[in-house]
Amino acid sequence: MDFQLPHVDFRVMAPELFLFAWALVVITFDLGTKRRSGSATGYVALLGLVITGVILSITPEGAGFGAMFYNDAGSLFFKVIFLGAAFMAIGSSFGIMERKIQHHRGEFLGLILLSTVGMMFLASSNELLSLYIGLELTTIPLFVCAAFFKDNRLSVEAGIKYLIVGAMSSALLLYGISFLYGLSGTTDLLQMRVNIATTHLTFREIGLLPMLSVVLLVAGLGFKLALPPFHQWAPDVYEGAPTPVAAFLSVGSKAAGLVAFAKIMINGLQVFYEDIMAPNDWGLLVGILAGAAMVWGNVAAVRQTNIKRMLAFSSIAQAGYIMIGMLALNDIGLSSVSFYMFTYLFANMGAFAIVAIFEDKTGSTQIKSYSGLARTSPFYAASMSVFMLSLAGIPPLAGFFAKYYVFAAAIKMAGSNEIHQWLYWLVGVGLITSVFALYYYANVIKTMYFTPDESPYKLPLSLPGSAVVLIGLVGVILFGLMPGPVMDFASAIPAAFGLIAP
Amino acid sequence: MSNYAYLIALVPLLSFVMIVFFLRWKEKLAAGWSIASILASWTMSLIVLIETLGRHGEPLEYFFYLTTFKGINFEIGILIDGLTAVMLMVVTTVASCVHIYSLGYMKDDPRFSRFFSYLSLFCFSMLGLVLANNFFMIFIFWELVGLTSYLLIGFWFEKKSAADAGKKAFITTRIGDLGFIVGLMMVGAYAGTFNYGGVFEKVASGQIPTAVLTVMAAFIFCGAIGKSAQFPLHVWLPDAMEGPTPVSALIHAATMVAAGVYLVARSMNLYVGAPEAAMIVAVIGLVTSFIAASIGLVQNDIKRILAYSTVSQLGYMIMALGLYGYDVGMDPHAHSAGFYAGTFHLMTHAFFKGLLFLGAGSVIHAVHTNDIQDMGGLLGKMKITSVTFILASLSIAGIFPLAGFWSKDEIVAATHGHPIFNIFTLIIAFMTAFYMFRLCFLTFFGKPRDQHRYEHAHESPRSMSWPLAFLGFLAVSAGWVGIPTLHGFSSFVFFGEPYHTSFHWDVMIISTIVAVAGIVLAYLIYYKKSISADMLAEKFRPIHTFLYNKWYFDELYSFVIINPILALGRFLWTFDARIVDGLVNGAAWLTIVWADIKWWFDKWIVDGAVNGAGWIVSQGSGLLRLIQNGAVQFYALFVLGGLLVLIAFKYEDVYVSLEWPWLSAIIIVALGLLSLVAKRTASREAAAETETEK
Amino acid sequence: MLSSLIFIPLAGMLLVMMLPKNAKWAIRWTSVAVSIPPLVISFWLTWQFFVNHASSAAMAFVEGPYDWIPLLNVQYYLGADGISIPLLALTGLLSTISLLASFGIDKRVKEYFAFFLLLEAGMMGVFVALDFFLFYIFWEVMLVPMYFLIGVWGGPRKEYAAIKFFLYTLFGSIFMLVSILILYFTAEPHTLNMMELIQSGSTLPHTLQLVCFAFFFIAFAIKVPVWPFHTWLPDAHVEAPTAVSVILAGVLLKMGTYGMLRISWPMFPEAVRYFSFWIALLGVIAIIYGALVSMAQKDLKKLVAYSSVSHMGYCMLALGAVTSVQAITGCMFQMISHGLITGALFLLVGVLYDRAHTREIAVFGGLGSKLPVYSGIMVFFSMASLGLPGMSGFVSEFMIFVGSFAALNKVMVGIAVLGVVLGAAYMLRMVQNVFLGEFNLSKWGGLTEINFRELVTVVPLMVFTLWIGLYPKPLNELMQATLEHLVTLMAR
Amino acid sequence: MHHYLYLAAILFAIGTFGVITRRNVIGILMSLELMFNAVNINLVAFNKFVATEPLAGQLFAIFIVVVAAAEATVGLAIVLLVYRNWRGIETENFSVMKW
Repeated sequence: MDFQLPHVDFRVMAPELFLFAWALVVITFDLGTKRRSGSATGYVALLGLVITGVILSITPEGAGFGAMFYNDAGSLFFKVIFLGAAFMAIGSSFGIMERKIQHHRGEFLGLILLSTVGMMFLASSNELLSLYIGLELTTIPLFVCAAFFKDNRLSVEAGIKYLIVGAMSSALLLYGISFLYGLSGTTDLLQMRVNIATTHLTFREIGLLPMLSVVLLVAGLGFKLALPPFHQWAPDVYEGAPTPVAAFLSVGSKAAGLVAFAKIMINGLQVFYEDIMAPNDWGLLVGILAGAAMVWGNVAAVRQTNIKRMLAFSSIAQAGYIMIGMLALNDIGLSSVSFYMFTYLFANMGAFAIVAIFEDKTGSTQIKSYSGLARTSPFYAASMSVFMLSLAGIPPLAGFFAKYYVFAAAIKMAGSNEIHQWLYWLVGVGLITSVFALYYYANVIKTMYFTPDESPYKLPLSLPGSAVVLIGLVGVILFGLMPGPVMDFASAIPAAFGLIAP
Repeated sequence: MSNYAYLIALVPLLSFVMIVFFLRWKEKLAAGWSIASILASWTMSLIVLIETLGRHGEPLEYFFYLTTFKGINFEIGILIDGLTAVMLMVVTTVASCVHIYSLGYMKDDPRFSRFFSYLSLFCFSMLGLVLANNFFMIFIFWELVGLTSYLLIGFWFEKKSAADAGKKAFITTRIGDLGFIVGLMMVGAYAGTFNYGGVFEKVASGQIPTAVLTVMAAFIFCGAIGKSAQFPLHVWLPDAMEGPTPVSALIHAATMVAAGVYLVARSMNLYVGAPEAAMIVAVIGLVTSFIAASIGLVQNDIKRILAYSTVSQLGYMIMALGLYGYDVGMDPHAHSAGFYAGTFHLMTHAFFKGLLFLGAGSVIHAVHTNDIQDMGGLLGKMKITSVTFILASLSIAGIFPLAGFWSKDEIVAATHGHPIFNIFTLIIAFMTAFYMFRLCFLTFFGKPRDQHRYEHAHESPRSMSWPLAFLGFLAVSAGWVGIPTLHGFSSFVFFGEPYHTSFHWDVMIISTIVAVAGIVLAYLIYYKKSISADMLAEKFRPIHTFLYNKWYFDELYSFVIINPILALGRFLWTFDARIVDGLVNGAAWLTIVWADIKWWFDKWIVDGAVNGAGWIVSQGSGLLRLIQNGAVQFYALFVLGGLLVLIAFKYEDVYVSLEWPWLSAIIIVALGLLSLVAKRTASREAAAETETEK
Repeated sequence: MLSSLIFIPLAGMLLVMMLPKNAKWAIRWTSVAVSIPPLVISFWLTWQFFVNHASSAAMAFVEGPYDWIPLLNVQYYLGADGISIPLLALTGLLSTISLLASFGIDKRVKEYFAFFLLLEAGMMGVFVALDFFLFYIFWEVMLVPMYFLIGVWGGPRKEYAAIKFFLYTLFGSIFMLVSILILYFTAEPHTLNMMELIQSGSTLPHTLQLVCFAFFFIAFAIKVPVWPFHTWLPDAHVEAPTAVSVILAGVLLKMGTYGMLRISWPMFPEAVRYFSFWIALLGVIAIIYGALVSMAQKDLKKLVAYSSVSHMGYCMLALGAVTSVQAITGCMFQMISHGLITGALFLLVGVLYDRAHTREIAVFGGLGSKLPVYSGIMVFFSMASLGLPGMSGFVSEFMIFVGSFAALNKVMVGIAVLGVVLGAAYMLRMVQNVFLGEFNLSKWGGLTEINFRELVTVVPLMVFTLWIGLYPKPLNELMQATLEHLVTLMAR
Repeated sequence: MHHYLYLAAILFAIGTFGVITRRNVIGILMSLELMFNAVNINLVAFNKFVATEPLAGQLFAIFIVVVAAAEATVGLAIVLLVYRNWRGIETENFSVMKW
């Protein structure tokens, strides 16, 4: 057989390769200093992320390794999000590095960096095999990270749960992929789009297989995105895992899942998004999951007393909102999703950073221990309020624009064609549930502000934790007042997915 | 002067402002200023009157637009014709007397200057009402007199009854105003203007359908019902006697309550255009007059008797006006004395009723009680008061040649052609004479029934007695302008088309007989005591009680209207808090309940399954031992269940084309589900057993 | 010029935030000082508008449209016409007054005044925004400071009231958001420019008009609040601190009616005509219902709060009379006069509450003799509230009645007039129980008369109430051209 | 070809069943391996019968084996932690967190 490797262009892959190397450097650095590097390791890791960002900015677009690695506007945008998430996660993990894992700093940081590398590969992949590998490279280090507090039952429990559920979802996804491969005869997603489009009709006659593959893929990806009913791992893992890891999971991992979803479902199976009564349509399926996510997530979050679990359910709900945009396969759908993810990065990472700082100081993750925080730590309380309001979608914060953009995309889609009118209902569900959402977000604010007493805790301002909060704050406000540039940036993404002519 | 007639109203307003802002603490100056302004108004009114006479009653109108709302002009303007001129004179005259009288009456009151400021405000409002040239403006002043009336009735607001009375007066008259507003809305909607002339033109040219006009006129009359205390809104006026007596004299006898009569007279053209409405007016006037007079027969409070008398006399006037509207409306060439009689009686009544109230005030001032049963024999002690009071009583009873005689005769004459009205008018005249002299005899004649009070009684100071004397003069002479052959008053208010009248000898004689009969009966019962009042009361106990309790109107209203409304308010409040709000909170509550259900589900089903499995395993119980579970596996199971549902949902025709291997795969997965069910059962049993163990 | 109305308070907020926490005196006076330029500017603009622009219905003082978020066609576009100009002046006036009235706030002073200034910026923004998106943003921006102001400085049930207010309004706004999106995508070319949408709005298909109208109506109706969406109002009013109640009643409620006049009515003329009877009916229900419930209240503030429901009902009645310029003018008058009168009533209730620490009507009595000035002012505003001629409330109510009577079902309007009597009843009942009757010297002997600062807050409101009541012509002329144009738009 | 698919399906189902019902974490990991192998069979079969040209399917299968190995390694490491913390590797142990 004639087998030919595709052309390799390392320049296109430079950021990933660099970061991969840097991850090893960080581990070695920690080892080299006999684990006495202090917080220097952390700064080294941050530095690596910054450098990667710089390299990223000068990386050309184009194919790096055939279809397996293709750098375009979409992957670029998401890579920024991944780097940002890693940056903020590492920035807020200095506290635990100081106290809890002082002997494993290197591994911890290295694993996060490796996971980031995985995500970046994922974002560039246009082929099922490399996509799968990217996905696994993303998740496997996070299994470890989740269980990183070795003597903490909660953490270990989170790790094992994440592992089992994650592996199972991988299996489901793979099973779906295998059918997809069988149907189209290729693992190249762009090629697959062509193949499926040309032989479309015959698949209806085969019947079961496309349907099965669609359902399995949705289920597998639903795991990554924590869409009900595949969401149950999320609260447990968020609660048990170290807070920065939970933060990274909620943003980075979710963004990775989104990218995978977009790659497979939109790049590969765009033609399956059609008449909702067709057996191989995935639109309504995802729509129902999204609706369930918004309802379930928001309702369940109302009664949470643990802020991490609350944020977990909130992130389930947020995934639902994001999927609304995903379902709008038009010129703004994907860009709205990307923008949403971008704002979510700041708001959620900021919120988790505060949770991490608070946990470091007090050891508590209960919402009620935040009582009276506004008196003792006004900066953190104010920032937390801003994050909560942004998550709830109150203008003029970034979260509002994201929601607006997503809903706008869906309404545009719904208005464009009769068969997509059901999206109106989805938007309706999204809007109504966003009112419920305000209730529990406001509850945090209420706890911090409305009690007359002072909190017994005073959170110190410290680098880089406070800096992370500040970045989040600035991001949420700045991209609320000036969302234009980022939106412009994101508006190139649908073209990259072939949704509109570039 | 007529061109500056607005000054007549503005001078008192200035006085009000001055007193409120600058002269509050200088009582003497405040009172002086107030009196000076009303005297100035009086002088100007006099000049206006003379000028109007000089113009032979040519109406004079000028105005400016307050604002224009697309099609409707809202204007502030002055209209001076005979009616206005007369009313101006009446108001300023009585007001001047009352102002001066108050100097003495209110002497030691802690809010002396405030009282005068209110009086000035009232004069402004009342004069504005009279001067107005359109319905909008008259409504504004209409409400303002209501406000001042409220303030003055409740002047001694520490007294709960006074505060209550003020509130009652305001709200009751507002109910009438409600109709007035509806009437005004109709005027605005159908006539497109509020100007009297404009509206009447529209009416005259037939641009407004008669049915609409009838309703409109009836609604406008509602205003008069409220303000002039006509049935069924008459209940506030007797209560309003809680106010200081000068107030009662000025507002609740002479001027404000006459505003309703004035309004009907002013808008007479409407009623002429809508005779049915005019008939309503007449009937209500008669009914009111009768009811009030009958109640007046048995009351003991001197001011209340006068109040019912006022209501009765106002009913008289309104009836006369209504009859005029009806007669002329039915036959444009009919000769009816109604209009002339109503306005004439309005004038004379203002004088003698004002006098009666001031006299009553003087008496009360002297004996510190309102109850006529505690008085008696005051004639000797209070010369001027007694004489003027008796004069006024004679006047109201209609004894020749006093003022009341002339005007009342015209009213009786106006009922010509309406026998029922005629008879009832005479009955009322009889009752009037009777209760007035019952009052006089009990108060001024006979033996003092309360020696202590009697001894302390004394004639009032000159500031109080002089106005009495002056009004006494008017009570005697004011009617002379209306002596039929002089064509005085009729040509005065009509100018141009005077009502040609002559002496109705028959009417005069009959009414005089009736009046004298009433006086004689009162004399026999209360002076000679040849007929025992108690015996009479005993004999007609049910009627007496009925009348004494004022036909139970207050009780009826509070039972039928006030209490239900208050109850409705309370009910709606509860409704608001429980139901309307409850719905909203219910939605929120449901969310939380939903969250709770989910929690319950997780706790008892998921957790129960887990715990149950653990328990089963630890107990080593047989069959279920093989089937174990941990939470994480439950999650996986949940997923698979979801997956199956998705598949089923997606693919109904999958069932028919299902091949055996797929089937077996599904069966295997289904087995997993089955194990869940088994565990759930087990966990329940386990829970139950744990319960029993405990 | 209009931008400065928004940005001066915002800058002031930052300034206040930079002041040291304990410099209470400085914080208070700084915020008052900051609120004065917008006050002056808004009045100056009103004057300018009166002189130069009152004859035309076009937007004056237009700024923009400048692109803000080009991708979504969001623009920074401000302007004012006869509808917004008087409301701007009202906002400026009430903001300064409320800030002055907030001097009693003694805890967390800095945050309070910062939030207040943010609120002012939001309010100004709503009244000048001509871009839908901008409008929506300002609309929502106000919620946050309001939430804090009620929640932190409120009464005993503040948390409940605050979140209720927040959720309720947000619930309404999401409907507005959907409608905005639908309008955006149905307009060709896609635009969020209100002026263009008003021009093109009437061409929407019937069903879509009805749906969009209904959605907007829910959003605005909750703010007004129209019965039966009013239940947040008593809670919010009662729990909020005095100055916040003033702003709530004086300005926030007006946003609902303003939104209707600015957006729903001209944009969906067909739908408005279709629903006009029902809108007016809701108004009548609110008038009677609010008044009856007021009558049953035992708490002064609740009474005033429910009276707001009743008074805003008049606005809805007028808004139902779409074809009548008089009614719509009356609606504008009512908005302004209600802002003045109810604002003042809340201030006065606050004055009493500061001294007596209770608002229970039944425990007072005879205050008229102890506090003559205070009582006089309170009676003045009570009279204004019940629509006494010579004060602004009368003008507006009369206008509304006359206008809507010609345009609407006559029986319905006739029933609405009952509100006048009921209004008198509950107001007088309050006046009587609080100010008249026996004075309880042992209990209330320590009450002190209204002080100078409080007097300063109330007297301007008295002046305007009287001015509008006695000489409504200038205000009318200010709005006339705009409103006539509005009615022609609605007649399309 | 269908037979391969049927085999894979049953294998996958057995794996799923195992994941659901095994008490022992190691058992669960093994069941997961079964699932992965089912996928491998599928891929190879498709490679043989449908898309013969590039060897993508087979390559994929090899990669899956590798990744699964990595996953299992990490999994076993965590299982070790589980054992350390609970002195047992039964799944019912770790249900500390719920709701």
